[in-house]
Amino acid sequence: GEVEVLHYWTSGGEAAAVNVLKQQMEAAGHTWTDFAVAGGGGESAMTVLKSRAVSGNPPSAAQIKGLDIQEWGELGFLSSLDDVAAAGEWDSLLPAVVSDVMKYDGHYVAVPVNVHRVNWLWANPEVFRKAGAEIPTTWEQMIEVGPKLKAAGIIPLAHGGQAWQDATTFEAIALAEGADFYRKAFVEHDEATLQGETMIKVLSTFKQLRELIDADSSGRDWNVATSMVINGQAAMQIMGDWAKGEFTAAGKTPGTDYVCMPAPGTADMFTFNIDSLAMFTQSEDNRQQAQHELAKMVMEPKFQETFNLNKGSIPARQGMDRTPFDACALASMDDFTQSAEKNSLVPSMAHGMSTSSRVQGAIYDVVTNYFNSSDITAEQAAEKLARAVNASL
Amino acid sequence: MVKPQQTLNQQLLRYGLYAILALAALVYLLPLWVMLLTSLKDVEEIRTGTLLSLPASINFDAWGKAWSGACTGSTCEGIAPFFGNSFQIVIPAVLISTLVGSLNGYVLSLWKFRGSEILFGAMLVGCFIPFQVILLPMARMLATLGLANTTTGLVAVHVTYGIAFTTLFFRNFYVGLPKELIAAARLDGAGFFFIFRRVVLPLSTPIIVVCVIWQFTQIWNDFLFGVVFSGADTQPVTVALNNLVNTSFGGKEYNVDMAAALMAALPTLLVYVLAGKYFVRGLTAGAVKG
Amino acid sequence: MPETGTVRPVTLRLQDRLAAQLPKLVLAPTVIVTLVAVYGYMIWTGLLSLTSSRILPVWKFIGTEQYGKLLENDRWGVAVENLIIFGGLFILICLVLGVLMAILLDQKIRAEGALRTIYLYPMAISFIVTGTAWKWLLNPGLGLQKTLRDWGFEGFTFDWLVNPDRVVYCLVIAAVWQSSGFVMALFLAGLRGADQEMIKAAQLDGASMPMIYRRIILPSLKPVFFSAFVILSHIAIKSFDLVAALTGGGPGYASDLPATFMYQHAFTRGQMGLGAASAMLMLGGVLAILVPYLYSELRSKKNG
Amino acid sequence: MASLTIDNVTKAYGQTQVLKGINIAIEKGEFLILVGPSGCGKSTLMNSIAGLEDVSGGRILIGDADITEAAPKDRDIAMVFQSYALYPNMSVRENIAFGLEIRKVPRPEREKEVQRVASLLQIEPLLDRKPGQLSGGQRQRVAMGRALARRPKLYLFDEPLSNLDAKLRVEMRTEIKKLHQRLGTTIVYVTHDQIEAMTLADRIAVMRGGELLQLATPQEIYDNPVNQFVAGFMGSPAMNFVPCTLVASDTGLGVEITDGEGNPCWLPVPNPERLGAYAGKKVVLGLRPEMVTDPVPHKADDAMVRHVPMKVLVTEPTGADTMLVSEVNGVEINCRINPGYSTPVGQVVPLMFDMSKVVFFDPATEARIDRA
Amino acid sequence: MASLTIDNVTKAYGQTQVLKGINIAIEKGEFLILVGPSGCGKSTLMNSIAGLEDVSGGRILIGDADITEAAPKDRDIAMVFQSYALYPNMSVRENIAFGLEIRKVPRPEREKEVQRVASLLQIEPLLDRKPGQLSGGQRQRVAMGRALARRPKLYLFDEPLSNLDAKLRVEMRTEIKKLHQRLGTTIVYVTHDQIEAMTLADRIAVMRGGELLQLATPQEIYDNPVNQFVAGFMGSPAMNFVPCTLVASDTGLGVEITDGEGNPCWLPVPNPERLGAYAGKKVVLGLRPEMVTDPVPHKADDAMVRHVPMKVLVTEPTGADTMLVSEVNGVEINCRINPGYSTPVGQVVPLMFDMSKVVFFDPATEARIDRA
Ligand SMILES: Nc1ncnc2c1ncn2[C@@H]1O[C@H](COP(=O)(O)OP(=O)(O)OP(=O)(O)O)[C@@H](O)[C@H]1O
Ligand SMILES: Nc1ncnc2c1ncn2[C@@H]1O[C@H](COP(=O)(O)OP(=O)(O)OP(=O)(O)O)[C@@H](O)[C@H]1O
Ligand SMILES: [Mg+2]
Ligand SMILES: [Mg+2]
Repeated sequence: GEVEVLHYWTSGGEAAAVNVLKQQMEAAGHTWTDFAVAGGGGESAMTVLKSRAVSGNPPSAAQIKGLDIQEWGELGFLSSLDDVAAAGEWDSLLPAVVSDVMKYDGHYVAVPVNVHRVNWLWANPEVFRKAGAEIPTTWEQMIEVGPKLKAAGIIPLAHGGQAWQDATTFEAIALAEGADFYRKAFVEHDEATLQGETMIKVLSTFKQLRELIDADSSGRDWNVATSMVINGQAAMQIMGDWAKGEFTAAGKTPGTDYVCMPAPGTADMFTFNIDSLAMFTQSEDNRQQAQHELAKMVMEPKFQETFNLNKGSIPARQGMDRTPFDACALASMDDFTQSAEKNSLVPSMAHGMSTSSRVQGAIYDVVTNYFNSSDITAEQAAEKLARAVNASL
Repeated sequence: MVKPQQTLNQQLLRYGLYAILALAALVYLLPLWVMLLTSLKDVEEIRTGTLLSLPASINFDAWGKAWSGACTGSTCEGIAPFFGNSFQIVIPAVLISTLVGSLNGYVLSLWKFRGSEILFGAMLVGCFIPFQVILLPMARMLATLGLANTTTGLVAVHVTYGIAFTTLFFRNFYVGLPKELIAAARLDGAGFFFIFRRVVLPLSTPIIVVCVIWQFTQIWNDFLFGVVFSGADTQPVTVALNNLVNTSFGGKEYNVDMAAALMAALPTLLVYVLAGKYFVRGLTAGAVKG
Repeated sequence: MPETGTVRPVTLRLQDRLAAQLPKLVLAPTVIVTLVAVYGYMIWTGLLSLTSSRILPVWKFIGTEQYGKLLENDRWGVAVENLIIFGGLFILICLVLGVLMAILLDQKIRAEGALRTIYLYPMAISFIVTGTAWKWLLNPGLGLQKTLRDWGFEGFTFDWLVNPDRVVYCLVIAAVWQSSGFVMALFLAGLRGADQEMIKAAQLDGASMPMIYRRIILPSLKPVFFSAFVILSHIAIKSFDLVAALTGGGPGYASDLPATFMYQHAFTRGQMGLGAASAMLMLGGVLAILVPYLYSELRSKKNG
Repeated sequence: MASLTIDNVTKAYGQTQVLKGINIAIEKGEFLILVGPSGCGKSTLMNSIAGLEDVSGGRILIGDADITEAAPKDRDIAMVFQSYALYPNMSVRENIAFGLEIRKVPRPEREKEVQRVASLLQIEPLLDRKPGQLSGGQRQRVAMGRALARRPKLYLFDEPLSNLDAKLRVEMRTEIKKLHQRLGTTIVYVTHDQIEAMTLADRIAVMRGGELLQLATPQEIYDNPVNQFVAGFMGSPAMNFVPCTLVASDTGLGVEITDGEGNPCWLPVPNPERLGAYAGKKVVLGLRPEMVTDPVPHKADDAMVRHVPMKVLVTEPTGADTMLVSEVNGVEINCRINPGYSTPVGQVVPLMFDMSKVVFFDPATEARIDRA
Repeated sequence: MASLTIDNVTKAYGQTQVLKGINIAIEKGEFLILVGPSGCGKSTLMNSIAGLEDVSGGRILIGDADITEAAPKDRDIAMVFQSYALYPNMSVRENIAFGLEIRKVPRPEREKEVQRVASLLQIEPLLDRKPGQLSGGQRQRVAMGRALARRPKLYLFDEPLSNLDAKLRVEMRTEIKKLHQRLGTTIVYVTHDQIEAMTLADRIAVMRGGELLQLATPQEIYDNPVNQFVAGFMGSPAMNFVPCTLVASDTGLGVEITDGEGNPCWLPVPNPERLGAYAGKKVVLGLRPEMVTDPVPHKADDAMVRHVPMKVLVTEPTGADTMLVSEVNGVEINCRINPGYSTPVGQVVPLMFDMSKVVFFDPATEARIDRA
């Protein structure tokens, strides 16, 4: 049968990985119809998906993440993969945090493709050497090291002034206050936590980071910020593991040319961001068959490996061969398992894992506005945050 | 504009005029220049160099890649395969919307009837409807009509939302035509369509040009409708371009982006150049006295 | 010519009656399509705005709650304010520039074709990409400011793109750059239709060329102004690509416009009800301004 | 050809009443000339007949068929527009052939017809020009050509010769007359040219301010106008209007004027029996310029002729005649003098008043008072 | 006011030579009337004077200043366009005031001037209308108004009265004459109206096919045309041209014609001494209609007058006169007859030939052969 896959994996590496899947499917006698729509974390792809759904013609599979899977499930569009999951023993292959996201109402409706770690700090050690400074491991250190780097003519923190990048940084600071605090604020949306003292502290730390960022950051793409680190213009960047692709593309090796470390204060914690394919109910039998075949193949080690090697992330499937992966990825894998044990594995708010896109958007608005305007205090921002989250629940 | 003058003053004025026009042209060209330069550099040079610096060596790799190598999904065939789709959409859509618009404009200016003015006003509201709000109902409508994910469906959508504009252009051009022309033709025995074809259309050259420029550009460059209403195999070139440019992971290849954008714009530019010839003067000269 | 003989009272045959209705018939398809695809969908959106729809339309009506939320939303306020500034400046500047360039190009310019294409070309290139070019140009650390400083103008500062209070003017700059060429073309077509005899009469009346344009030709191009105004309003209202590509709405959400607000809420953030409400408010606001203008414009045509 | 009935037609533009109930019945094959001051509604009436303007009230019939609501193209009418209304994008040839083409006349015939019309209008060398490249008179001839190429039931000509030179105008006038005689088509024709009106018309309709004042043969209108307006309107130079008093003398009813030497002078009245009621009252005497001329001996004995010494105020030679301006009862009057008659300005010369065709009007209502 | 010199001006549209070297010197304050057949280049000449068309060759001077290259606005000329060229988006008032506004005339003065001109042209009630809402004649008057509101060095009028009714035309003509007398502005004026030409002009320029044929006073042109074209062009109805042979008889040189009864008839010639060379040759006799009339007794003894029996072919009453068509030497001739004279069609009646002002042309070259 035919599978039509709506996704936004369009970069060269991603495309190559998707191609593996495509070839496998075709080898299995199915046809693969590729529907790729790039843009802004899948904004356009989601628009397409919605119109396709409304017109009663959804694709077989679509790249949907996090809580949105629940929303689609609630609307009754997704089909159960329990058969495939049972056959493939997904429950044992996937950590509970991951499989929870893939299930709606207890049934598997989506397959995970990878796990990104968001709370990474990327640094250029050469620059630190020159400035005579140490790579910070807490936010306090980070703020202290700023003037030193600046004095050496280096931008301490490379940042792109876009809402999601602001939020990525913000959630890293929040995470440093502990996984519980993080969960209470961003998963449970506890009002008291959202406007409490700790949140105010997080917000002020966040605001202090502005001093470390150059004036021109507004609107800058994340990869431009990364290249500032690569070419020594800037010292550090807080960004998910996809930033590694930029370093690799520039021919840099981890450990020597750049270092990947957990974001300050989050050493044994892990904010995850899982990409997944949700499966839409198909009317034709052979299409459904193909769909199940697809779900099965996504979980196969071969795809998981290729895809994640290309993307810089780690496989969602546990117990894979570690040899092809680089140091950063290996560190990520270790932290993933450890943090899961320590209960410090948390879903990324900035990447739509912890909450619905409504709440996420509300948080974005407050955070980015606070970060960019000079006339809001941390207290006001905390209050706004609580109000906005409440309003959008 | 009526006669070229020879005096010194006039000469100076003319040089001034050319200077202003040239300056304006430079300002308009600046972004193009940046794009062109970028498309000729390699990724490394873009990362390290400055914006306006000339490329170390001219290098058309990016153009080649954009044309036939860049990935826009699981396939890496550049934007070339998508041009066909775009043409399939844009040509009929432009023709139909221009034709319908000119007929509508003709009715609304030269064959007014009671309430036609109100109809026109009501039609114009269509110009202000945000396209985002019609995506879902339109998707449903197309599915009902069996046009979902087809080029025909896209043509229909573009025509639907282009008509308000084309009607506006033509109507506002035709209100300037002398009414006597229509009167004379009606007495000569010509019917509605005959007058349109033989008397009115030949006087419409400049506005047809404007209308075609507008519609061609709008439809060719449309992304929203193109992405939402097309199928996997009917995507227009803007969707491909978007997939190239808006890739959020992995190294960004600005040179390829720029080259692709420039290539995608070529058909539109060609239309501008070709259509420009028909900005003719004095179509109604000698028609009436008064 | 033979006498037509039998005298028949001219009762209208079916065919004649059809012919008499022809103008209406020609208009009919457009009217139907407009009714469905504009008004029908508008009503649909209106209804949607009264529901609690999230990622997809769900017909659970909750009254005007979404409107209440919208009016409380700071970001919406910023977006509306931006639209007013952006729309006003953009339309005004485009009209002025378009008219000026059209007039200058109409002076029997040698390179008219080339210049015309240069002024028009920005329309041809998708803003998805030109947005990037403009982003670089306007970025103080990369573009004009840096270049000029490198050239020795140390004091030169042009940092509107990163200044929340100024960023909306950057939108204006890029939008004007993109659209003024088309306005120019629209006016050029109008100028080419101007009655030459009338211009001669004005020359004899002693009017200088600027005067003739101001008092004689441009007033006779009122319908063209009308077209241009509608087009520009349309572009201003739907300036979505522009914001997305140039500023992404930032810094913060300082350069948000209703179109981006609506799209984001309806399609990205799963708040379709709120998005629909914002669309309705936006449409209402636009019509409140435009309807009186349309009315006066169309009325004045009647006795023209 | 067909008869045309205009039945109580009214037309208003907003508040402006332009036609106020026009009634004209035109016979089959009749040549009707419409005259009237500028702005009186002639073109509007023509447009209404052609169906280019909706009438506000009344009916229009061609033959017996009510065409008030018919589309212009179904009325089978050809019209020359006052404003020409040429198709600017078509050559002269195409302009002329357009109406034929619509009627599906085969190309060779069309071409022949175009040639015929073009040679008649003397525009053969211009056939391939566009209207914008023609002179005013040439454009007007093309406008004529467009109508003449067709054979409609009814021709409407709205000042079709106004921009032609006198010579051409005479030739064209003759051609139109010939056309009318040959085809017998009904024609309605607007002109301001007195000679055209007098020589072409079967009947003349005089309009003023949207009303029809008089509809009669040219001679009737000239000799027997219904009121002072019609009298003054037809004839060039216009009729002189002299205020005077009707006095009864021993020889019968007459009017008294003051001559160029200040002496009173009595002039006879042609139809005293009709004026009885006005004896002793103030009236307006209508006197055409040709009724006051240089004395000719052979009329000296006519009972209706008087020689009166008159003062020469101005003389204006116009070629065939000389116009002489003199004064009677305080108003200037135009007299038509043979150029050979010596009339030095400022002198008093004897002029001959031929009273046989004078007319009289009521000074207040301006109505004719001596009409049969 | 200023003199105007047109010095060997030529103008071509592509291959078409429209003006072929025109030379006219117009005195300060002169009233020049330009006449000529349709398409002869009158409007083109006007446009060239105004600077609206580039001339292909030659010079134009106002006073002593060469203005060939000057911009129209610097020439200080007001013009009435044949095609009106009103500003469609301005009201009548604004149309008229525009030229004044540009000259920075203060508003109250402007308003006064508009009122003055409007009342002169009888368009006061129309001041707030747009040109599109006017009748043809009303538009033409607005076009006039636009020129008359100004006080330029030179007025150019291109058939300014062609669409007005006779009465209004006479009034307007008088107003123009008064204006000219009062202001003394130089005026160039195109008209096809013979009366207008004869009564307004200081001098008349007759053009044909882009060439100037004769430039002289009206009387001179009428009485003493340089060639057959000019003779035939001026005068309405046109001069009759009768081919005949100059014969010498005992009483002197004369021409022989065949009368209505078929008998030969000898008519005298006014200036035999100038025609000596043509004795016995074929010539064309130019005979204006008013030279052939009903016999009047007081001229019976004139040496230059002959009574000839003529056959009446057609009669056309035109009001003041009746035109009678008869035949001489195989050509139809128009005669101007007193309406009272009985001329039944088909009969032979005696008509009076007044030969004192006849003119002669060479049949081949059409040139005058008896000019002083
Ligand atoms: N653009 C043009 N191209 C070619 N020939 C032209 C053009 N304009 C005018 N002509 C010709 O030039 C000649 C003179 O035109 P002009 O308008 O001066 O005539 P006119 O004497 O004013 O005639 P009328 O009395 O009919 O107005 C005409 O024969 C006309 O056909
Ligand atoms: N659109 C209009 N709105 C108002 N009044 C109008 C309109 N069109 C014409 N009129 C008026 O109607 C009257 C009749 O116009 P029409 O054109 O019939 O006059 P006309 O007799 O043809 O005059 P002319 O001899 O000047 O051509 C005029 O007084 C004119 O001002
Ligand atoms: Mg008229
Ligand atoms: Mg002319």
